[in-house]
Amino acid sequence: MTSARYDQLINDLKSEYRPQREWAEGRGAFLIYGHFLVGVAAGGWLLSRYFGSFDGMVLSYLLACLGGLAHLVNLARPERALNMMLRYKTSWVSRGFWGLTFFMIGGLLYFLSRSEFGAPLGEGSRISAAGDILAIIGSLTMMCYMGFVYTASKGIPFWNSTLHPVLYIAYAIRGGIAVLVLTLALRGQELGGESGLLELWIGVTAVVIVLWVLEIQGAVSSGDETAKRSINDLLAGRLAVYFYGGTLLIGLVVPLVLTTGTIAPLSASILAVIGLASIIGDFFMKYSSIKAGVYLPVRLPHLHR
Amino acid sequence: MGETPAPELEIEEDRSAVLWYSAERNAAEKPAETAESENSGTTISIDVLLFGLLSAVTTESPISLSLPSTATPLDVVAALEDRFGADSFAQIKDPNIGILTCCRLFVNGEPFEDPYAPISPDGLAGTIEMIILKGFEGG
Amino acid sequence: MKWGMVIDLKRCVGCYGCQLSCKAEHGTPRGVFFARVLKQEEGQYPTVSQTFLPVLCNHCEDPPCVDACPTGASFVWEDDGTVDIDHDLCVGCRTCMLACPYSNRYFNDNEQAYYGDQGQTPYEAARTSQHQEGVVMKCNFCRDRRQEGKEPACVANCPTVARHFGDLDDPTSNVSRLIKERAGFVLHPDKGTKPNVYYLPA
Amino acid sequence: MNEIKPPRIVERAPEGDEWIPSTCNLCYGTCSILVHKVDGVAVKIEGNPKSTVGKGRLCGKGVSGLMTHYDPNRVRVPMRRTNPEKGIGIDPGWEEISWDEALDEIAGRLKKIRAEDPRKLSIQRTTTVYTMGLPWAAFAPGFGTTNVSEGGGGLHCGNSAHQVSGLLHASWGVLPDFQYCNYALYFGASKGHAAGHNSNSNMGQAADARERGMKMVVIDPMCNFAAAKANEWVPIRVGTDAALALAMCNVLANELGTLDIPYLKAKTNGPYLIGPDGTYVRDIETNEPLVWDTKDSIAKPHNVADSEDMALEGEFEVNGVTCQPSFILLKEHLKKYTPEYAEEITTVPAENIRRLTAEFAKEARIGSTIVIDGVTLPYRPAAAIAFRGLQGHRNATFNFLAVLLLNQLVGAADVVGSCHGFNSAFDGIPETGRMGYQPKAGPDGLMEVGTWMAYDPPYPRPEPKKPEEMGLQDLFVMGMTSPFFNSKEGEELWEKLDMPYRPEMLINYGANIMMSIANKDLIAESLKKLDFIASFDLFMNETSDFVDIILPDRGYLGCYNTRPNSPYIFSHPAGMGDWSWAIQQPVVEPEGKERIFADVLIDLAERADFLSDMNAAFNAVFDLRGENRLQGDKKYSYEEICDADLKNNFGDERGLEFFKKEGVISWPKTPEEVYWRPFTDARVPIYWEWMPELGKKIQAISGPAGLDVPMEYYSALVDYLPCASHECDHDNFDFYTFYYRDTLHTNSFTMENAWLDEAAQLDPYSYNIAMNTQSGLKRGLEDGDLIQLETAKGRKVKGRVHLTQAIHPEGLGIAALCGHWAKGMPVAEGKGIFYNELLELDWENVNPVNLTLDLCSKVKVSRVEEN
Repeated sequence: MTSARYDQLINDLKSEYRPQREWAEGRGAFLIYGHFLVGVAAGGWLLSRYFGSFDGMVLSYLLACLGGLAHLVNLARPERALNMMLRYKTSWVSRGFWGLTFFMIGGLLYFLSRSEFGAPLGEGSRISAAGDILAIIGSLTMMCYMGFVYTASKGIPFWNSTLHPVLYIAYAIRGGIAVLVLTLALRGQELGGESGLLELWIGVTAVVIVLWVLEIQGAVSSGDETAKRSINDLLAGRLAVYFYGGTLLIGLVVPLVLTTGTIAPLSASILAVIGLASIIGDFFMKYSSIKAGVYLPVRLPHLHR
Repeated sequence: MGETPAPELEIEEDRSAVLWYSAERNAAEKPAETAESENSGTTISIDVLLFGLLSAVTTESPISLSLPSTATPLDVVAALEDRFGADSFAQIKDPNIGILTCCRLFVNGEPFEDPYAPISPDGLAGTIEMIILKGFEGG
Repeated sequence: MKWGMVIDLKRCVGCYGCQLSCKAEHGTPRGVFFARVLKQEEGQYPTVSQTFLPVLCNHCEDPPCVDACPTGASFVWEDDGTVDIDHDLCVGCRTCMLACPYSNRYFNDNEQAYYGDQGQTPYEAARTSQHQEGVVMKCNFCRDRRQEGKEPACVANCPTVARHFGDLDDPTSNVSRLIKERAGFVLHPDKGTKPNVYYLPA
Repeated sequence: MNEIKPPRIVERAPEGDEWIPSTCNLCYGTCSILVHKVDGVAVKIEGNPKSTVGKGRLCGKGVSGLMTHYDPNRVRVPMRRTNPEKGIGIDPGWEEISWDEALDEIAGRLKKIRAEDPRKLSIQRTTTVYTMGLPWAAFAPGFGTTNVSEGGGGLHCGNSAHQVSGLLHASWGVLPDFQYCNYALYFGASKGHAAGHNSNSNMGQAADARERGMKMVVIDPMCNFAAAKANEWVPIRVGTDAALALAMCNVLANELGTLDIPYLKAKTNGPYLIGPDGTYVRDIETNEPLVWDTKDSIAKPHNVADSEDMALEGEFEVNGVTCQPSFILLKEHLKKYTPEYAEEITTVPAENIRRLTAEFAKEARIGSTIVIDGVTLPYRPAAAIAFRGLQGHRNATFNFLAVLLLNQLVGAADVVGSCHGFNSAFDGIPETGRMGYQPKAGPDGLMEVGTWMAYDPPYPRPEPKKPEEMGLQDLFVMGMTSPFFNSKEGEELWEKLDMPYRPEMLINYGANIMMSIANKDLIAESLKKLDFIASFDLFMNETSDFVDIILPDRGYLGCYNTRPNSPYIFSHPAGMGDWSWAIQQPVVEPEGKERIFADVLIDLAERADFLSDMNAAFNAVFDLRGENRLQGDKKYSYEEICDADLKNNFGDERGLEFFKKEGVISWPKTPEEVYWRPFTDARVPIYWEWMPELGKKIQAISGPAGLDVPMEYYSALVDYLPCASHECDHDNFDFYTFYYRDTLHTNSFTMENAWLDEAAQLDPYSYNIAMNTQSGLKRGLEDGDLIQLETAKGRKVKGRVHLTQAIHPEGLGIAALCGHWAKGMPVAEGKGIFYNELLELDWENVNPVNLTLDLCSKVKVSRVEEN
């Protein structure tokens, strides 16, 4: 008679450290997919635009559409989604919504204006330029807003470190590179030396690793038991599988090894694998750190550890 | 009186003692009224109605008795036992209390508590109702 | 005008009167608690103490939940400083639940009947059914009761008179006086939300 | 969103919006309530501010009543069982029948039994709706049976607490006088912190006292409820409180010597002279107990000599025997209870015992007085109280007496700030003076109660005789609710004492007998022997498996009760303040075919031809006078009887209609009512002289029938006697279990209330077994593990362990009475632990004096592997 989720809530409320399930389970999982896809899309669009890979931009735009859809599924009342535009002055989620909106419109205008099938607007027209700018503003917003959403969640100490926004930006860039590498691979092109993409990827990955280590070290040393509990869940608890398997193995070890070219020459298929693995790694990085969120227990001040 | 109390518990002056003794003294002043009924010798007719478990003794209702005017509830029970059998009322009799308090007695609709007091000092005829109200404790 | 509450932990005996009179007042569905009672243990046997800690929305002065809300569904009433939700605006994104350091916001997506598939009781048909589903819910210091001139349900019902409700802006009010006299404190002061529910030491 | 079935369409006349005054009955605290009814549906229950019972506020249970009232699992129609085979979990095969069919069958059986012997009918009632069940007090005597009992309530709840409170404080229980008390010693009681009599009103008074600075010292195996709020928690080994209390009495009497001599002389039987055989030395003419008059140095009857001159010590020659005042015997007797001895038994360190006693003695301020509303009264702002937790052991009577003795030694009895009986004296209803009562001196000058819950007060005691009651209370004359209804020994004794009848039929009113007494198999056996069981119930519970006809009850929101808080010694706030008189009235229409049970009883009396007897019983129970008396065999509705009762007490203009609107009327108490002891010339027994003789008389009858009375329980001087659990020393049987009343639940039926169940699931203790953290870790247990408890007799229960520092290392604390297995209560099923499964119901586990059941057991703990 009692729904399983209700029983789970009761057990959570009884336990000292209550895992956040709002953005993790049920429709909440789509929030994670949404943040992942939108993050990769933002990085993908910017890097594809920078490296002039039209395919990358298309792929990024598709990913952004999927991300938007995922966000809608996460909403319990999606029919009111437009309300989310209202509080951009204070709400990072609202700013993210605007970011996605700009990007979708900008991207659309951009594609319409220069698509091969000869739309009347033609390249270089004001519409295309407007689209391009809007898309860039949108993807920059999407890239930057996401970390702040977590920092603003005062109920989850693990997310409140100031490094979170930078980390999310780094994710986005890494995702972007991976999208580029993936699109090149899909085109069957060899990676020319000049692109330096792989080196860039390794660099960004290094940044991500450093940020991660800093964040974990920061949380552990902060003495905040709740943040430590999240890390415990992440590294030794319920999310260890996703962290070690998804983030480290697939997201780091596999692509890094492949980039050295020792296993196999950097053929298109290897590039595809690197790109894909990196993206999957990013997904599990976000998935495990979001699910590792634990609510700050409500305690008497002198009992708060 | 036993060991002297510990120093700091010295009772300067026991103001409550007089209060503990007061009730006893007030009771001593009031003469115990033992009203003597003047018109002994006349008899009164009493109708007894038995209810509940007691009604098992007889189907006759009311049971009319004529007793001396000084008759007490115990006399009524004795008269009933003469009529219906020696221990037909054993369940409500008790050497300490006379009649068990769970056997409620009503004389002309008024509850009658004292098993040893005359039922109708003014010698009027009366109806007595008797019923056993059993224990309802708990909680 | 800024409504606030003072809860005397010396008086509270953990009878759950607040949690349940609130539920009876608003017909909150399963798993939604505008008010709750926590029990906190401290010390090692045999020097042990246990505190009954009733909690509810603190109606913070700088509410992170209102800032985080993308739609403006979470807002602060200008007239009395209480934090409320406009359920017609809420999209159910649940950001506010993660923003609240006191986790006093609950998502209404459980079954709307306490007896599950046996259906709603007449009481729930009258009260619980008034709530929208797929939205976040929270305590609003019993705005409807206050408009009828009554105290919030949990305050009016507390058998040990441990809960006091008043205007924190008025230094002469009962709540302001108690906070000064009995060194009232708040939970998680470090979170900087300026909560308006104070506790008096046990 | 899964599809929600619409509620059953019950035509409700749109009656708008009104608040109806009535009384809560989710426990027997009977707080006054206001029920908000909108368009025929009750939508809120709040306290009634006009009444002193609750003062407009309710505990968690009170405000949750609607979820019990509207629970879809409520029994809504009369039903008859079709499957003759009865057993735990065996489906009775219920079929709906009409009220007429049900009543005809029941009345037919009643008629047959009444013709043979009406005592073949026994009646079992729940204590939860105690005062609401008043019509049973007329039905049973009208029918003619004396076999009436509370389902487990009395047996577990307070047999000894009530008896000893009656003897020493003329009331049903004791409390600190919260308004003035400065130092309260709680032994195994929560008073003002969890559940029980007046729990809601007490919570407010206790909180006021705490804030005023009253120091609370709580002696309890667990630091929950009262101990959580205490200034000092004194953890103690389960069931050993008497040893601690007697050690404290010893320190008071023999080490500190801080005694209220005038009190002991005037208000106790301390001065009575005791001969070599341990009995009173009596005056030859008047047969009154003699005392030694120190002024005239001669023995005199107690009612002749002045208390001031009475000796409390010394040895005298009277009537040719050497004798001593009983107080000195007690004082010497206490010497063996040294704090060091008590530390051994209770694990409470000796220096704590001495410190606590010195604090208690100092705070008692012996000798001081105070003026309340212009009346000068003794002032003893220290109280030692106890209740269910303390007396739930085989040594129940002495456990309770030992604690109350502490008050007697310092004169802290029913005066300002002291240990109080609840409302032991009452001047009566203004204008009519009705219902008033006053404790007074009885035989030998010992105190009789002013009023009592039933009609056999604790003093004077009837003589033990060959029993004719199933519970054998006419043999065990200090017993109340009795185990012999359901225990094997009971049957054997009926046989050997050739009881003139055997129980054949049971009518039950709401009691869940299967869960409220002892292990379920034993109770099932006793129920299966009965030919026929009819039961008024809210839900089909564990007992329903054995019932033949179930009748739906309206419940407390659909019933009349003209005396919810009466008698005042049971469920009315104590201490200064107001008297309140509230009523209970139907608030909403029934959801099905439920009827007011009182009217059903009147129907049954009519169909079984004892209506005139029942009317006479109503007249007696309600003490109706003049034209309010019910006439002959006229059939009245219970509404009419309620009107008569109210007019009888309050006058013709204040009948039922007046109270239906007004709800409650209040008037102030007087200091003489609240602090009645100095004004009452009566003594209380601190030396129980009658006990050895009483024990022998009972043994004379029960011994030959195979039941020996252990004489150490019938001694004149109070002693610590261990429970069976203290003597069980098999290895790895190393935990004592005890149960307590949860603030969220009442007995065994509120676990079905969905709101209360939800709150209880969130509570760390309610549905768990509390175990000391270190004790648990030592056994490799973790918080939340599923464990099994097993007694030496092989009784087993399972439950989740909650490791906590807030409990004695040898204690296992369980909230009772959970652990349902009945399908008719789906919300309650499987929640919490069925504690009573651990209990035996036999002579070794019953207090031989008051028949209280020993509730602690020694168990072996093991983890249950879960895949």
